[in-house]
Amino acid sequence: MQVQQQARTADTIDLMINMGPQHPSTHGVFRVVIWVDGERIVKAEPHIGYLHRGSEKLCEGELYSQVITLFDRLDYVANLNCELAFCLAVEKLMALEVPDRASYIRVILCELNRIASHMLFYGVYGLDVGAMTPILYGFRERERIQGLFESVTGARMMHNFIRVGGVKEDLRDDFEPRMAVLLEELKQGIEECDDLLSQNEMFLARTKGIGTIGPTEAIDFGVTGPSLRASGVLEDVRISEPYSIYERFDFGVPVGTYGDCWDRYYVRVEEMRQSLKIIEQAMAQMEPGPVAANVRRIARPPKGEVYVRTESPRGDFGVFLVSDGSDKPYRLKVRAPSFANLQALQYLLRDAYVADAVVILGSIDIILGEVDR
Amino acid sequence: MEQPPRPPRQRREPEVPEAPVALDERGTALSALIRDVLKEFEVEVGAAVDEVVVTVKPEDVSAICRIAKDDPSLDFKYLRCLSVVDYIETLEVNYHLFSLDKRHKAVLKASVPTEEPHVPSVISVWRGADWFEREGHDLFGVVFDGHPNLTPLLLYEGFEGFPGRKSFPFHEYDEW
Amino acid sequence: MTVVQGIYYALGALALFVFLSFMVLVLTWVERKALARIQMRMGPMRVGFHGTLQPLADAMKLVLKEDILPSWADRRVYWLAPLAVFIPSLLLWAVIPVGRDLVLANLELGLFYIVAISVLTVMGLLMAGWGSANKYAMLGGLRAAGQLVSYEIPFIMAILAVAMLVQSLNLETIVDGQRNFAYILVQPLGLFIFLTAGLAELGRTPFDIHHAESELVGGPFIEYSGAHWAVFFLAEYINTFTIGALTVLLFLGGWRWPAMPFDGFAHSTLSVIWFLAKTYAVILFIFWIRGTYPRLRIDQLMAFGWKLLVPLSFVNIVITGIVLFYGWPLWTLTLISLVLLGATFYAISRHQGTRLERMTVTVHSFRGTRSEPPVVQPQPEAALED
Amino acid sequence: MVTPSLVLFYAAAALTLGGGLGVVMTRNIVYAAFALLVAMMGVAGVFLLMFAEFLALVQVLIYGGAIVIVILFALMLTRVQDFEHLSDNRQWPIAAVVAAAIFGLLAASTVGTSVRTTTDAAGATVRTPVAFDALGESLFTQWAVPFEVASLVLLVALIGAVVLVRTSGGRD
Repeated sequence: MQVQQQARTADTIDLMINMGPQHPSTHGVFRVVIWVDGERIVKAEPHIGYLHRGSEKLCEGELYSQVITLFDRLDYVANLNCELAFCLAVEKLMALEVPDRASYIRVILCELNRIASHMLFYGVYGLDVGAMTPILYGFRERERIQGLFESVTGARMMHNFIRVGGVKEDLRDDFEPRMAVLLEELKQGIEECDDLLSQNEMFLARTKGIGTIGPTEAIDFGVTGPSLRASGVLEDVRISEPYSIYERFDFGVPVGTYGDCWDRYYVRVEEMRQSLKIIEQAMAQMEPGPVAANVRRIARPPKGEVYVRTESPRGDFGVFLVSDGSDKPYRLKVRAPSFANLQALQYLLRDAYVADAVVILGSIDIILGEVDR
Repeated sequence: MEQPPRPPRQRREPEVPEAPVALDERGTALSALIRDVLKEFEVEVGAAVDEVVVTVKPEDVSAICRIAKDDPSLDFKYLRCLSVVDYIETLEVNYHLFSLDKRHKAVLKASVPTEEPHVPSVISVWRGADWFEREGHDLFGVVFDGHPNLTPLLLYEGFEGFPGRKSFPFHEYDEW
Repeated sequence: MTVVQGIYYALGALALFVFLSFMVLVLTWVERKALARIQMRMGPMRVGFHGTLQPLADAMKLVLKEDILPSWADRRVYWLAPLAVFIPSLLLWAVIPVGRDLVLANLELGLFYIVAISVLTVMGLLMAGWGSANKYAMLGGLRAAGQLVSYEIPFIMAILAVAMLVQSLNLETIVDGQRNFAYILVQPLGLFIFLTAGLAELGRTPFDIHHAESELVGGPFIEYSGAHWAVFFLAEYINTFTIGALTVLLFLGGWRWPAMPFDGFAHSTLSVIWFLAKTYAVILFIFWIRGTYPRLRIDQLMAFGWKLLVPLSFVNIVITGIVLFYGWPLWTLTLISLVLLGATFYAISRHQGTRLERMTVTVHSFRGTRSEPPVVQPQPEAALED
Repeated sequence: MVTPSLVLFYAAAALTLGGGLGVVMTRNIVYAAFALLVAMMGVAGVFLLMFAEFLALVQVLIYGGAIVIVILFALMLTRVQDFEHLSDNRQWPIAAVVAAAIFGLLAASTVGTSVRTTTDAAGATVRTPVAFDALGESLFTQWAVPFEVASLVLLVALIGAVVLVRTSGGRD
């Protein structure tokens, strides 16, 4: 598929470069074949599927409670957000009332997870543009969050913590003081990270005006999440279709202007601050109580189908659940934000330089576990 | 794939309860609106839990999608999801639509026979449908007529069978 | 040339090689520790006290590692490339003094020699890029060629301006010319041009375009491993050391102390230490940049070189010439130089895409359930382009 | 008598000759460019042995830099397989005659040129190096016009190269 045929200035032969699946900047096993004329990209063709594990089909063979573990492995840097999406879908189908405390715990953990995910993006994006230090700053913050996750869920990555009807268990007693410390550290950490990279002239030169996509095209391609907001569209599932208890919080939605790489980057940085805001409010509002609804161990949702969207760090994470009334989902379709966002890559790569390819790919922040499923 | 495929799991008899339908006022208004806008097509407007379900004939999909996107009152600019569900005899193609301005949502459904699953492609309506359709073709074998590049996306080239379908054996397949 | 002379040069070359290898070992350790400080980690800690023996362990690993020859590689070119990079970097040190009379050959044409030899590095990189039969390496090699050839011009011009001040190309004479004040005080603009072009010649951040780990995965060196890669590595660090030493010699007063109570052996030893300390200070500055800055893109690099550095370097020469020709006091040159430097920074900061004002995004705040429709902002017609 | 200088001279001469032969005999254009570089380095070595340091360095600088450009163009504008089927040219005798004639001309002019030498205290002949300021001065006064003409030729070549690689349908 030709992105755009450029007017040539010299009679040359295009060089075909195979970026990936083994390439440090493809963020996983992703391959994009690019044809370059000198340093300009004439044509780009993404290839995915190297990580296709058939998760959706696997889900059809698992009990509802077992599916959660599979969802952990979709977006493996924002596991809790995936778990939440699935649990919300089942709960909606069963018309379950989730206890307040459980919802608060979910929101706190998911927002923390969002920060952790964006921190990973921040670090890796630094590497993509050639700066070495950001990744260490980013991972320091991420490490703090994961330390807290470990104490809450018992796992650093594959949490399996959010359950249908609530969460696995209540928070530990030391959660609140630890959280207070973490919040302070994160606040400072985000500022540090922001200071290190965001306003750097060379970083601006590398990302400003690169890989622009307008609002109309972005919506057309199904781009969601920070990448869509960077194009100037005020669309956040937490706002437009509030799920869980998000309507109880007061937070801002960062929106970019140009839809370029820098906007996509900075929207995420700003989102981390807003997530902290949500966490603070949630911590203040949270009250003791039960953390799980009364659900049978083997859940049997009624027959029907439901589509639930949540705002994962990468965008609109949708779960389409078809139930036949048995203890296993009849069909589960995951609408992965990275999958849709990645479609826009060809459009974004038009007329770019080879070095931009990496910057652009990094800016849409894909997770291949979710793209391929 | 030497073994014969397992007999497909029978769908449960409808003794199980149906999920309650709870359309909000936006949904109710939308279903009336859809009936009005799509009156020249043979559509059936229903509801599932909180979403408006519009069942259409497969051959109308492309035209209806075009109207759904361009009609200012419907304004479905954003194709949230395109999925295929295997109901053994039929394959159901689901289009989850959302309007960013009006904030209403609807599902478009088109059932096609499993033997000859042909649906017109909506890639000309939403460019984002591209990979979703390729995935549907990959995993379920639905042919999206008019799609310019229906090559394998998730599977490797030369893969036989449609691993998304119920008839595809679950564990008894050769590792690649 | 007599046999004695030949032996003298051979021994000198050997001593130089040992000295430079040792310096490279130290440099790698310093770099890792400095970067670790910047990045809030410890750096190597295991081998020796605070990892001081780590470079040795690394060197041993590299030598013992398997040398891989890609099956499609052009054997001869592939094996010769490391040498073609390494030999010029070593040859450069034939004329670089580390102290008074501490030099292999005190050439009258020292600076010209440096300029001429440093060009040759490009050949090695091109050979490596072409010989590896790898597209990334190829692109990296071509990038290296473009970059190094472009930045050769401001590099030479900056050197030339200093030579004009001293009226000599001899490095020792140049250091002697700075007996009262270092030339950084006379030509701050020259130092800026020299260091920037030097960084580009080295291919270090932010000009590490030909390595470009994120897109070219190491550029010309992608296929090399083991001892051959080590030779590239050695050359690269020797070059870094060279640029540091040249900066000190040309702009920072070389080994000259402001006041030195000793003479004789103590004087020379202290001078050498002083010289090395200055050199390491410059190199630490280079490492600091590496820890802070992202990489430029090839077209930005070229634009920066040709549109800014080359004209600036010519201007630098012209103003130096005018001041010298009319016999104005040197502080006028300092003044003009500083004004130009300020103007340069101002120009850079005004450049679209690198404007110094704080960039940000709009944050729309909401409370409670929202019902307002989202705002689809019109996209500005002129997206930022440079 | 075999002196180190003589050994070095033979080495440099061998490099020059070998490189030159390599340029004309290899089928691979990239090899040819590399061989050219080797030949140029050999010439620089010969200059160095004749105490013409400036000339030697100029040789390295100009040709070292220039050859890089040559290789760049060779790599960018041609494909290696273009030259695989190139056969030996049937006009090689004429080429040989022309080459021999040029060689004769050069040799005659070299032999006919007197080298300024002086005798040191021990009575051995010593070549006096040319003073660089004198060199520079004569380059920019007496030989200014040829100097500028040479640079003009290079400029024309540069523009010609740019024109050559542009297709007629190119933009701007």
